[in-house]
Amino acid sequence: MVNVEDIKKEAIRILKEGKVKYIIGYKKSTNGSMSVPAFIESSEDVENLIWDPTCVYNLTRFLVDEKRRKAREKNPDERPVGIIVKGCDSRAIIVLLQEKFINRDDVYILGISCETTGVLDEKKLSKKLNGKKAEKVEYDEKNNFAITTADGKIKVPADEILAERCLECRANFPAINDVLFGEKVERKSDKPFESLEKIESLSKEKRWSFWKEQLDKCIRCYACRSVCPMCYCDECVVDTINFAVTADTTAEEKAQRIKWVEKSPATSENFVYHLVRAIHLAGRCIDCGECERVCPMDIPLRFLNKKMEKEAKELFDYDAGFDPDQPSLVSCFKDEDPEDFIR
Amino acid sequence: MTDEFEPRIVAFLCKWCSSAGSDLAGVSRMEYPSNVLPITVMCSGSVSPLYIFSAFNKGADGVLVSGCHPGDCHYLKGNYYARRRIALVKKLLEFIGLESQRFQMSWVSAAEGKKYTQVIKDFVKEIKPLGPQTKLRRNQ
Amino acid sequence: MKKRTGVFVCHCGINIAGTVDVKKVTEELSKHPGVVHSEDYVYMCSDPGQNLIIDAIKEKNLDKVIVACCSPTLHETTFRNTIKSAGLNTFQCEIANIREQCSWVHKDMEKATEKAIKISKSTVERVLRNESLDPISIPVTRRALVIGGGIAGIQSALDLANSDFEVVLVERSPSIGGHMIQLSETFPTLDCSQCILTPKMVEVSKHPNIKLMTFSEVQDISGYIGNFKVKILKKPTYVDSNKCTLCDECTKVCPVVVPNEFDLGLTGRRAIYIPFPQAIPATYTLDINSCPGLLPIACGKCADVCEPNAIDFDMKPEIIEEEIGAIIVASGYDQYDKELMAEYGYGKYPDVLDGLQFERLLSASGPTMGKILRPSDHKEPKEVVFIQCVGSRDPELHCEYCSKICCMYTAKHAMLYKHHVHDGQAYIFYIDIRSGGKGYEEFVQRAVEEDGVLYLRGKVSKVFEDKGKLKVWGIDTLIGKDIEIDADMVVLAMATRPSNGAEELARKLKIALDKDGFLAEAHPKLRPVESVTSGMFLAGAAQAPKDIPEAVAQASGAAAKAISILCQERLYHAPTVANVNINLCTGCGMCVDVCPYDALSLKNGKAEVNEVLCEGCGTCSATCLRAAIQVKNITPLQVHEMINACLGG
Amino acid sequence: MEKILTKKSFSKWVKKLESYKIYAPVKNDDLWNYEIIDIPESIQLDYPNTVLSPKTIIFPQREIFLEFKASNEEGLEVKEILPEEKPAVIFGVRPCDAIALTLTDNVFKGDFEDPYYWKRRNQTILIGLTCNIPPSFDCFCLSVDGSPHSKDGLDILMTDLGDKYYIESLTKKGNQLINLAKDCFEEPKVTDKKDLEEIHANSEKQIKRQIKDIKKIPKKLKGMFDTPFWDKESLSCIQCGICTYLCPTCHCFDINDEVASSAPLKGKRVRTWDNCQFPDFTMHSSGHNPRPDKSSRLRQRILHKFQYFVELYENFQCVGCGRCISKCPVGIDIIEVLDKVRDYGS
Repeated sequence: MVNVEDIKKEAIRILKEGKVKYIIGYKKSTNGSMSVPAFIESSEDVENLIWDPTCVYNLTRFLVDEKRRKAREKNPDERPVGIIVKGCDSRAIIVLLQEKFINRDDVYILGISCETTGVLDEKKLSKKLNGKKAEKVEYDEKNNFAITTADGKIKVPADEILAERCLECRANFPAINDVLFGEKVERKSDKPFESLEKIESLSKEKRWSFWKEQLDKCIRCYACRSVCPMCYCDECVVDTINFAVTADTTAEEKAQRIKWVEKSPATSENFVYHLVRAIHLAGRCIDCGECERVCPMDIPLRFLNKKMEKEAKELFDYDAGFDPDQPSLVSCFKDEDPEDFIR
Repeated sequence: MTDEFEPRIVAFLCKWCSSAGSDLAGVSRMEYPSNVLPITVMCSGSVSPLYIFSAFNKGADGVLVSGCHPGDCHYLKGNYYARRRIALVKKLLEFIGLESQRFQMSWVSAAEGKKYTQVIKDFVKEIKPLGPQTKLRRNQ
Repeated sequence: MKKRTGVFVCHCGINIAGTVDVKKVTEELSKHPGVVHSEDYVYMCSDPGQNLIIDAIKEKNLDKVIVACCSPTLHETTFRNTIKSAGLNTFQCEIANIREQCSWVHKDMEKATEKAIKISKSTVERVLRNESLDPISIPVTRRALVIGGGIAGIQSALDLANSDFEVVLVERSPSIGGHMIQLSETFPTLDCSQCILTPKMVEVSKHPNIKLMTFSEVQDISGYIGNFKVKILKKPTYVDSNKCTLCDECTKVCPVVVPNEFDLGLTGRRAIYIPFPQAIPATYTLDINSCPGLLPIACGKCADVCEPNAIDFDMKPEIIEEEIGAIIVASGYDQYDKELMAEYGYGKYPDVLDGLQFERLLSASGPTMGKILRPSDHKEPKEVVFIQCVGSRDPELHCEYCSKICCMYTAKHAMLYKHHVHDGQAYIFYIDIRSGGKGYEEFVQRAVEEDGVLYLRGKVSKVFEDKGKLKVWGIDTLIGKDIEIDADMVVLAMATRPSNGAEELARKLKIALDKDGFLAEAHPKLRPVESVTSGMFLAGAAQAPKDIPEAVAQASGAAAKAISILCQERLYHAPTVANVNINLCTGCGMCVDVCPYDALSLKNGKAEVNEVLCEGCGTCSATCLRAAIQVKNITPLQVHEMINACLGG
Repeated sequence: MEKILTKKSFSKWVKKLESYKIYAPVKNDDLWNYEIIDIPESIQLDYPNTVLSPKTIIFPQREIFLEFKASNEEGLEVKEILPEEKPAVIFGVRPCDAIALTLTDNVFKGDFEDPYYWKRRNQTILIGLTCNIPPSFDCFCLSVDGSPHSKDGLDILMTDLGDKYYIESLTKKGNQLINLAKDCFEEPKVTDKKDLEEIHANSEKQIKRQIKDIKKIPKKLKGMFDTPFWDKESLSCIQCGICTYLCPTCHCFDINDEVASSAPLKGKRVRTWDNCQFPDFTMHSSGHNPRPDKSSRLRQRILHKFQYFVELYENFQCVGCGRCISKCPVGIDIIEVLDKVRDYGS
């Protein structure tokens, strides 16, 4: 079990030594048990750092902000950013490296091994407590979570409230790190795509009505896109206007903006948006589950990406986020790639 | 016009093989249904998933991507990348419940006018019973 | 600025007008936004037709044109030149293919017309967004590279050299001459192969414009048409050809004997050897693979006896870089692997030979000095069975294609056999006899009538040894009877296949192979000597099985094609190439990975296009997640609008 | 008018309202949202807060303004599309969401009256439900001039007394609804009245979260436009649209022409919600963006709600429903932000 004090010690060290400009980690939220992202700039603030089952966020998303900020600055601080990552999050860093979006020395990675457990699913938690508010959630021995509510402390087997992705985890410790907390223990997940089956097993029409019902809920708040570390394009297919405009962009060029998707939250438009997102994340999504977690309408977006992850694995034996030097899924091929679907 | 449903199929044909193949079908006066609207692109490898989604979104009842046989690509390997990309798109569309017959890929060489004709005939035959594609179609 | 597009619809006589209501198309298109002029004419490609276009451009000052007619592969150039003569940029003309892809394949007038309208509209949508572009101009290095020193390569090299262009001729074996130099006599005229080839070989070696590099291989090629950079690996022969006097003392002392490639193993040679007496260059080569060893020198006898000290054990491989404008690939053929032909006992029984071995037996310079003797016991074979299509025309087990030359050389073999062994009998098992070609059919008839060669239509199922004879089991499908022949010798017309290493070579050159592994031509009919990569041409059996006259003809054709490049000051490259929006590019490098031509690279974090290398395939644009790279004049926007138009949007 | 409605007779009452479109909170999976109700019995009023407020009914995310198509004669044929003529009743409106609508009214009236908004607004009757217990941990209505039993903007306020509802009709519209089914209602007894007051008083005590001295905030904000405060506060913001799309008072919109076909020209002009947290919200076609980064966008959200709006309409543009807090993907807590604002520099 990882002890947060060890993390704090290292945090203080690298801040004191000026190894990093700041550290992205987790702190307690002001409205309940869940953690929130913390940006620790001085060794004094380190005390706020926490590590518990509520540290669900994939903080690598903030490396995208950091890069943009740096780009705007006249003479930026070139020191790396310290960042706390779980196994899944580390795969995101690997993809960002693979896509040369960041350099290895832009980040100082404080890796945390989830060992045999993981982080919780907020919705499962509140179900478990039927409406009661958790004040604190802690790791407990034997893969239990210790939950403190107004009326005392209870122990819950982790598996009952673990996030889906943790139950299907394929990277329980950071494949890449500068310092590792916790053990590199095996975490067997023989069925990494089990949750998909309940949709795949449906008939074609059932699948359609499932997705229609789900995606009709979409209010296009783009939280799924905004929270995704891989959605770092300057212009997204759903954006109606050019962002990459400079002084010398002609009106002609601006007129070239293609309206692939209408702003209206209609079935067809929502589908195109989410299909494009899924296909753009194929071979890049590392299943941090953030898109699904943040969706205010509870759309099970993870399935779309999970499906692509599964196909990449089964059709092309491709795993995202384990090797920064491999080419991207769609920028390589094998002669023996399946083509039974081709006439 | 007959009242029978006439599907609208957008076919992305690579310039060097499939488009040439369809030309050959023409030269050989092989008849096939007029439901296919050909868009000639340089290479099947240049067909972005966006084109496919967009075609369905704009009301296509079927979409065909056709390129050179493996090894025959005028650009050496464009069709291999296409094969991978299209496989993923196909799986995704099937996953969300679109009829798999509505999106197909074929290898048609410059010499295969007959095959092109057959591909189109089969395609039309297979999607007629499905009726119009409304799932991804923008309702205007 | 408002776009002014002109639409010109061609009747093509009744080819289009027969099934497409041309008037309706014209009228519908006239309503399309951006279209200010729309008319039809019976033959747009005719002079009056083209004049209509020119006049309309002038009167209505059109800035864009579409012609709805036949396939762009036919008249795109015509009409682009038409509008050019009217002062427009050639890229402001697009072709709507309403013949091959519409009128010729549909019967229902109404539907065909509807489709023609949509095709034309989508073409308008495309041309509306076409950029005016000028061809990219590139300089030309006026030197050629010929790969392969067989008859095809030799012919190409001589044609080029005699047209006063420098040629680098690369041959991987120690001497040029290829397979032709191994042949005895050539059909249908039966003139001696060596007698007609060696003069050419000598001419090559003496030609001031030809830089001959034998025992060398192309290692790497970069660059593009007119400007290739070629790395050639010159393997060490350990013999200084300038010093060597061909005294042949070295071979006498060499302790090693290995099978002689030139005689296909019918004889042996030493580790230091000259492939054949008339070899060009005339020098010896030390075969390092069979030599006892140089590091440390294990034997060194050859050096000891070499008067002129021509032998240099310290010779090292060299990499020689050449700048080249055009490349001719004449990498030739090899015979089908005998291992794959076990049923005929080839490789098992010494008296089962392949075609080339038999050529050597027939050859005056061959192992038997032109006498037909069995390798096993040097007796004269009285019954010889020739089997055609060994490995050819056998899609199930072997090669699907016809090796083309076997019918003729087998007839020749049988005939020449009879000329040597008058009391002998030659049988030929065949499937069909393909004797198309000048004087070929007569030649075959001669074999049958004058030399009594026995043609048996059918396949041989098995050849096996039985009481010192080679039993040949076959079937004559004409009389439908099983046939059994006790033969003294069996000659297999092995299938012709691409030469070893052709595939690797093709990879280095970035040219395509066809399904059988032969080098693929750019167009089966109209561009038979061009490869798919501009600036590279094909000659000889590397492209498909060929006999000598065909190989020579293609070689000269390839040379002419190469000359058409080399004779120019500058070349022009299609400007419809990829184009990067650096504002959107995040430098992920996926486009670089997929580019088949290495035309893309990352320059300080952004993708950069080498416009000369780019062929405009657009794979990069489909791969790019940021829509940061697109091919000029077939941009995503254009496709988007075309889709719209096609779907009545 | 004040009445008592037993829970048994509730659905009887609703049945009487068949001439109206009936909306009520409906649960899908674990998500509550307002939907059109066909079976009166299916209405449940014991629900936590809905994800989206009734704003979505009065001010839908997508509204077709007009249809246009090229006509035979030169020019365009334009057809205005107004919301359908059909009175509606929304049950179970949270008092805060009702207040939100009164705030939004300010925006859509004035020099220009938005016909689409008002058509719906005027034909919709709002029946509120007292929050006996707060529907969310993050409720703070008391801090922003609201209350769990506020009557502002409602036509009827219902309060759950256990086996019956206490009905307070506040407008003519409200009375009409009750008169449609007089026999369903009883006169309240004195005890009922007492229970009501108790529950109302108690409901206020249940509200745990609050912003102290909120009155100081507008003035304070005036001086904070150009401070680094916003950079720090927005560090974790991911610039999604949740806070604003879910906010019952946010009302920004965009107007687009959705072209179905360019030849012949045909399409619709539609209004959709827009969102000040999106980068393209303030993007100029010149490429200049006056709010270039997330800190300026977070600042805009806070300033608009707690300074500009106050200056214009003497009200906070916030009703304390707590949606933006509960649903923020990164736990940005507007209460915490405002606390910091209040204490900034002191």
